[in-house]
Amino acid sequence: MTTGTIPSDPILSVERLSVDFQIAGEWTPAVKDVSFSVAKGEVVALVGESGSGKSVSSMSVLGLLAPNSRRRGSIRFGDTEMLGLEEEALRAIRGRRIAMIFQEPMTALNPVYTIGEQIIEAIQCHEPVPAAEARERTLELLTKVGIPEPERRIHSYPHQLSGGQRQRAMIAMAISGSPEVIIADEPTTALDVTVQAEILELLRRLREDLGSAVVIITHDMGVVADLADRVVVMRRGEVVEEAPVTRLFSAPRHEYTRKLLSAVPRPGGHAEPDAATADAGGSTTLRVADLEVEYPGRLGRRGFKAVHGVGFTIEKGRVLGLVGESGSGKSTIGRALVGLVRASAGSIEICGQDVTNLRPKELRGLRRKYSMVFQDPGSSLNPRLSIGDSIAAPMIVNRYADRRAVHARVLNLLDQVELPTSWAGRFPHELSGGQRQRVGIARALALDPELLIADEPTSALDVSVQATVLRLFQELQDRLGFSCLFISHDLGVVELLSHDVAVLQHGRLVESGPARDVLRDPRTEYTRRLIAAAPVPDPVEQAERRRLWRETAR
Amino acid sequence: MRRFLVRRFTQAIVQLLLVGSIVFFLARLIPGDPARAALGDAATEEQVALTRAAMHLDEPFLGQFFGFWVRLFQGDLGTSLISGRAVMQDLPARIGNSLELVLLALAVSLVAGIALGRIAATRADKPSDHALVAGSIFGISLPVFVVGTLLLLVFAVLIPILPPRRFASPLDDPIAHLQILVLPVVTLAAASCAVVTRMTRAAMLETLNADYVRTARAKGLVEKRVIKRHALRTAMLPVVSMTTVELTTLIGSTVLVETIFGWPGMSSLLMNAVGQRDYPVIQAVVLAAATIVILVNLVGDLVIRAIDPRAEDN
Amino acid sequence: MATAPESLAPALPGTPLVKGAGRKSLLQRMVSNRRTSIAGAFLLLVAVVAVFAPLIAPYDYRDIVGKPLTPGGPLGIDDFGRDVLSRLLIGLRTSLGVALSAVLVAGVIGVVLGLVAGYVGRWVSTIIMRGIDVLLSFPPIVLAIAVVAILGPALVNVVLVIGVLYIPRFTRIVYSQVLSIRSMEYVEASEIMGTKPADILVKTILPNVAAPIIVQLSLSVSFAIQMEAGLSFLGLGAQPPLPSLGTMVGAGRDFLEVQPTLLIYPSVLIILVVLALNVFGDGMRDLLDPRHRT
Amino acid sequence: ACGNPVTLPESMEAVRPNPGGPNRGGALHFGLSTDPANLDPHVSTGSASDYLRQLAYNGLVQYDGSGEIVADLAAEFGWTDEQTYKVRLRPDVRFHDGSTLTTEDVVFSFRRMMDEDTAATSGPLLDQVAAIEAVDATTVVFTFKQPDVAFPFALAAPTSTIVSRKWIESGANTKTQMMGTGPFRFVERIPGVSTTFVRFDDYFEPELPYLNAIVFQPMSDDYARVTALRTATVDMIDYVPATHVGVITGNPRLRFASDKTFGFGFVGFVTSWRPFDDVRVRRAVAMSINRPSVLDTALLGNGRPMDGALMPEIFAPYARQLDGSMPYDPEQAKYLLKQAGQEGLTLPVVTTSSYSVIARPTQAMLPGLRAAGMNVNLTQQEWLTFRASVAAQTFPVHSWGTAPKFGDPASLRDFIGGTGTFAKNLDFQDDKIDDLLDQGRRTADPALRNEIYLEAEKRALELVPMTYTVRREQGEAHYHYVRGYEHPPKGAWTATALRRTWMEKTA
Ligand SMILES: Nc1ncnc2c1ncn2[C@@H]1O[C@H](COP(=O)(O)OP(=O)(O)OP(=O)(O)O)[C@@H](O)[C@H]1O
Ligand SMILES: Nc1ncnc2c1ncn2[C@@H]1O[C@H](COP(=O)(O)OP(=O)(O)OP(=O)(O)O)[C@@H](O)[C@H]1O
Ligand SMILES: [Mg+2]
Ligand SMILES: [Mg+2]
Repeated sequence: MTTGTIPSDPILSVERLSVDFQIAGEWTPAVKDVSFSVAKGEVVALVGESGSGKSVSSMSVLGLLAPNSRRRGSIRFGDTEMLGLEEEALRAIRGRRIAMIFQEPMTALNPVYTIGEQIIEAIQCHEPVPAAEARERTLELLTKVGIPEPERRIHSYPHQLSGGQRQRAMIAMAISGSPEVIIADEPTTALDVTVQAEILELLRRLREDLGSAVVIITHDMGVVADLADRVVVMRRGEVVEEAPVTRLFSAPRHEYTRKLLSAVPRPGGHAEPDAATADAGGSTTLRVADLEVEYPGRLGRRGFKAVHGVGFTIEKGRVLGLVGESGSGKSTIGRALVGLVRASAGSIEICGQDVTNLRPKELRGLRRKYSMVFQDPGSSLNPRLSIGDSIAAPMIVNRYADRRAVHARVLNLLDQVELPTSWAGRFPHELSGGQRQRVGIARALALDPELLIADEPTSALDVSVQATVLRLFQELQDRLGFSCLFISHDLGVVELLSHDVAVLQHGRLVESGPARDVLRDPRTEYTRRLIAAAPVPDPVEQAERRRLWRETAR
Repeated sequence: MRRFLVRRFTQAIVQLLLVGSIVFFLARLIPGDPARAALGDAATEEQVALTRAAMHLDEPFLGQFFGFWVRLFQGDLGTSLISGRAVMQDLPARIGNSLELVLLALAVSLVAGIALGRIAATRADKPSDHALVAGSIFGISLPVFVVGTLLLLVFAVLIPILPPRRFASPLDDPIAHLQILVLPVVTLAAASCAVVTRMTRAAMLETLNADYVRTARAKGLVEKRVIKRHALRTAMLPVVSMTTVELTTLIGSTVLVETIFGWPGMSSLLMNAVGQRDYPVIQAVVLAAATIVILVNLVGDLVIRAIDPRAEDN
Repeated sequence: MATAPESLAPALPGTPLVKGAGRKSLLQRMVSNRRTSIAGAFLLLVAVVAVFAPLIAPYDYRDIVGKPLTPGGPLGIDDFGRDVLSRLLIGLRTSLGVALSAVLVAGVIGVVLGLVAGYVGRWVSTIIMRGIDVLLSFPPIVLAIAVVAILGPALVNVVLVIGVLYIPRFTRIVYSQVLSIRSMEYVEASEIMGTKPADILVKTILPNVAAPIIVQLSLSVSFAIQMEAGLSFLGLGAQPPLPSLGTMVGAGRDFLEVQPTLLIYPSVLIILVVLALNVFGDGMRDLLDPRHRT
Repeated sequence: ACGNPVTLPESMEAVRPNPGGPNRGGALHFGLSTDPANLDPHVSTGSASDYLRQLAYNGLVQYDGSGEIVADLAAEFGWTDEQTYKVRLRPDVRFHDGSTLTTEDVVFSFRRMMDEDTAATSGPLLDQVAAIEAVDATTVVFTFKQPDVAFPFALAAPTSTIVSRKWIESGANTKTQMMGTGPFRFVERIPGVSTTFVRFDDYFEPELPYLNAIVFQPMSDDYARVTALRTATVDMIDYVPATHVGVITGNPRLRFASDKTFGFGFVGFVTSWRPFDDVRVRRAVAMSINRPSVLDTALLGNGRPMDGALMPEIFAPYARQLDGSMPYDPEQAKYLLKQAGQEGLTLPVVTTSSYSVIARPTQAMLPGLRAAGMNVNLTQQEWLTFRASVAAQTFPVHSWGTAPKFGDPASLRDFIGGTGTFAKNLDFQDDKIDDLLDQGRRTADPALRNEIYLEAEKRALELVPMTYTVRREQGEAHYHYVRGYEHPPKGAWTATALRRTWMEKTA
């Protein structure tokens, strides 16, 4: 690799690419004068906030944009100019020489064909391989990408695979033609940390084995640190900075890059939440004992037990972080606490009162003691209510005060979550994701709850937005001193906010204790793996973690 | 799968029981007297009253009701009050004739509709798409009886290329049979073809935008194959489930078509029976029609399960 | 088949009827879509004509104004010597009135059933949805014929019959929409607050299923017009001398060769209105579908 | 053939020319307006069923082509005195099963008709018969309670057929099977599809029948029936709708066989229902019907207005004298209503949508009624519902159409006699009319009868229990190659003409 930002012998180079979309008859630019290139065996990461044009630039390469688009500039692949290439020639390159891995493996694979059929199709469309041989090759590919029992999985439909397996199948399909360039568009965003680590590992190995050039698109700086050689930072359709990965992390030049980097919560990268605010001798806000939750099965079929005998307590003013891989039952516990699902055994005590089997009427008085912040700010606000009305709703339902007082309180809450009070009349779709989540928090705080349950409140948000929301959340918690059950799979976030941590695996509590102890010095293998799997935005440290993770993965 | 079948069959049977009971009471609620129908215009009221009694229509309602079910379970659909013929003597052939029309019309509209829908979807917003969309909306807007009447006038009376000949059974004279089939089938198919076209177009526009179609293109597949294997195949799922609904509509429309073309299907049997308050026949025909609808829905569900692997698991 | 989609109207839940701020209003977007706005304008015109038909019509629709089956007057004279234009206007009014009221009946009952089935769930939904299945397993025209035969051929009964027959369309759409909206987080948020189920149903869920209901309403009206025409054609609809488009087509058939316009005018009117409703319904579907929003 | 139409062998369709006489062979396809549901020899379900019955069965007498009563199974027949009617049978008449017709069968047939349980159509016409006896192997004698001039008409009625006693007593299903002495054998009826007859080789008139087969196809939709004829799907249809008479008569290949004397429309009042118990109101309604206009619009002029007698002049010589007794006069009608205190009266009228010959005239009289300031609330019901409504008197006014049972003024009894089927629906009974009708039935002298019935009709026109509207032209249409068919004249309703039909088509 040379010291310059332009590799000596680029295999794919995008030069002054501009893409416009025709919307309601007008051409709106999405990508402006973007240039980057990638050399053989090199990994280039495209990073930037959502909507910055990462996907559009990468899909332009293979001409996969929607028909309402136009491209200008130049995309050179070896000696071939890709722009304006005719259909036949383009097809010969697609899949065979440049392959793509898409973000959402569930929707990117055709649900009505088995993954075997889809991979075989990819193989056969470039060379006339007999069916038996294509099948052999497919099995090899599946083995290569690490899908267990390839003989069986070759007959599986996408929906019968886990997210990680689907993504592997997608990758198997992409590498079936031993492409010279692999473009991976957010290949791990939808996956959980442990799976993400495996996929990244796989990509790295492929680069080594095939010598392909890789363009990876992501907004996760940890992923960048883990995998990339060179980084291209995009913002609002333009490239703002391009640098080798180490330089970028050590000495970011552009202000936006710096902002991007500082926004990432890093485990161990900050002081522990002020334990003093947590009143140690205070009362217990939440006590959960031997909680079991079973989802009923359909018509006679056996139900599914998602939570097995979990118990924990949250003292007044403290934050308990609940972590665990996807499907471990985190949300289920949260939902059981607020009564959205019924506990099948065990007890839940909020502020000293057992709420496990209360009827709605009896719950009434207790409602104001707890509230919830949801994961997806988009769907947790009624699109037909102004945000002011949304915030006011719990107060009105619980007859908190008269109209005027409610209105005043709404303005006050907006102010607290740092939204202009004049926005009370706006509707959710007129707000950005981060702003919507603030509204969600304001609504949850409306009745001054003693206990707040936050189910991955920031995981749907962009890194930079996530940071501001988390900061706000932390400030509010400090100031108002509510107790909180904070559910997340992002250990960085958990460490940032929580006093205590509980680790969940398959519906069972495997470890819990003060955050520092659990995260710095995990006692169980599972926790250790969980921690090692989360990439950190520092190439050097990440290399170390990768090593660690490889060890535990054995 | 077994469990699914068992559940669907029980559901179907319960549905039939309900339909049967409803028909039983509905038929008897229609004012007018089968005895009058049996005796004709000139009979005196006294004669009618006597015949009523002879038809056991004066017996208690509930007794008749249970008798109906008991006989039905013994496989006896009853005997026409008016003509004295066993219902089973006529029903199968008549249903056969109706089904022939309906199924042919369905086949025609599926084949043509899917082809047209595919063309429209792949040329979205081009003139040929606009023409097809306009055409299909036009097809949906045309009342069946207007289409039938005009077709009959034009092709049978004015330019007699396809005269509505005497009904010939397909076994005796297949060619003549096909000839008389054309007009009623076209009439029936016109509207549902338009529906299928629209459906296919809408579903395909959706699948054409799906990520997996982009994946297929990224693989380097020929566009034709992308469309056929990836966009069209998945677009068939909603089309199939709509087909079952469309079939119900078709069965309804045959009433009009059979009237217009004098097709010896079950509608004329039913219309006659309704006109004569011939309760056993009404009950049998409606039950048969409902059975068909229920079976079709069942088959539709099975087909969907067969072509949509996802359906298996929920 | 429990939930065959009647049409591809998957207008996503949570579709706001956009107001202000940066986006065009529904009306503005409607106007900017030429096809939809033409259809809408035509429907508006039709509605106005239908409402004021008795005032616009040159003659009383029952009066003998000339020699039967002659081309006198603006659109000719029918077999009973009455003015065809006047009858067309009144016929339009009848057909639209029947179709609209029928769809309204179906809409109200169907939506309520769908809401209840979707929200309450359990055996209530089983009963309601199986009942809907039973209703669907009768061939529609057959059921209509039987019911009109029982109740007698009056317009009110036609309204009732079509209304009942169209309930499933609404129930099914609303049911599946409610199922998907019920699991939305904002509904859960309301539940956690302690909002009463009825309030959630009416204030939170109902407005969010409005879009597919509106689309279905406009499409159903077009089907109801055809249904009314079919029933009238079979002599079960409007009672003479009151015309409906369907009875006019039925009557015109007998004079197809003597004076084809007797059949053509009402047929064309049916086609135009149904066409406009379909175009309009399609357009509304696109406009209300958030994925088509710009 | 389980439900599908019978297909006749090719050979049956072939027509053989027969020099010096009607052609032999061929199959006639006949489009029938109703599907005859009940094949019982003694129960008529309308003219359609009469066509069928007359092919398979014979009566003792029949109408000939000019409407005169002539022999059928009888060799000789007639009154021997005022209260005795004697019939001598033809020899060597065979049933389709090969057995020979006996006087036993005749006696059995009439007893069956007179048995209430049979609900025979001719039953009420035989109410004066005291006894029927077989006096020897060939002679049957009817004795009467009192003289009955109408009896020969009862004998000639299409439902007064002779059946085999043995066949019926063997438990045959008379509703679904036919077995008589007629020129055609019944093969099969498939409801709604077809009813097939083939030639009976042992028919007692050796010449007859000319055709090999007759296939009836029910086509209840008027338009479909006419179209079937025009496209030669069928050779012949019955009940040509008034709205299509033009199309048929304009076609040089078709012949329209019809009369304007028989079928008619009327408006009946429930005479006990206020305000229709007031004769002025009834009269006002009757005078507001613009009959010429009704004829022109509803029937396109195919018929005749009825502003006088119910009976047509063709068999009621007095009829002409009553013409013009019920003129269209809305002003007078208004005046009458005013007198009765019923200005702006709302008239609930029921009619049937099932038959255009009834529905259309009803529609056509509405403008006239409106001109007289009346408001009509019209309800159209399906046929049987309508019949039930009329019988139950659910509406005070009904608009109907029918025909006299036979071609003699004695058939007035049905309409205005106290026990008449139609009069019962009107709650109408008038001693004077009943008296006149009884006299008429007993009186043999034509001049005297003329007086009596004129008197009765006059009184009916005064009391207006019902008011007649128009006589319709009713008839059959067929291709010219169908020969020998005549529409029954003088109200001699019969379908025996089909027995003598042949085809000139050779193809
Ligand atoms: N088919 C299209 N029609 C119109 N605009 C589009 C289309 N596809 C993308 N855009 C616009 O182009 C811009 C860049 O989108 P792009 O998908 O490249 O963002 P991204 O950087 O990949 O974001 P994310 O991280 O959310 O995937 C966005 O403003 C988007 O709205
Ligand atoms: N309604 C339900 N019915 C049946 N099973 C369910 C239901 N909801 C969740 N589950 C199952 O319960 C288990 C725990 O789910 P839960 O949503 O609590 O996981 P999670 O830890 O929140 O995961 P994630 O991080 O992906 O949100 C999973 O296996 C899931 O499949
Ligand atoms: Mg993207
Ligand atoms: Mg979760």
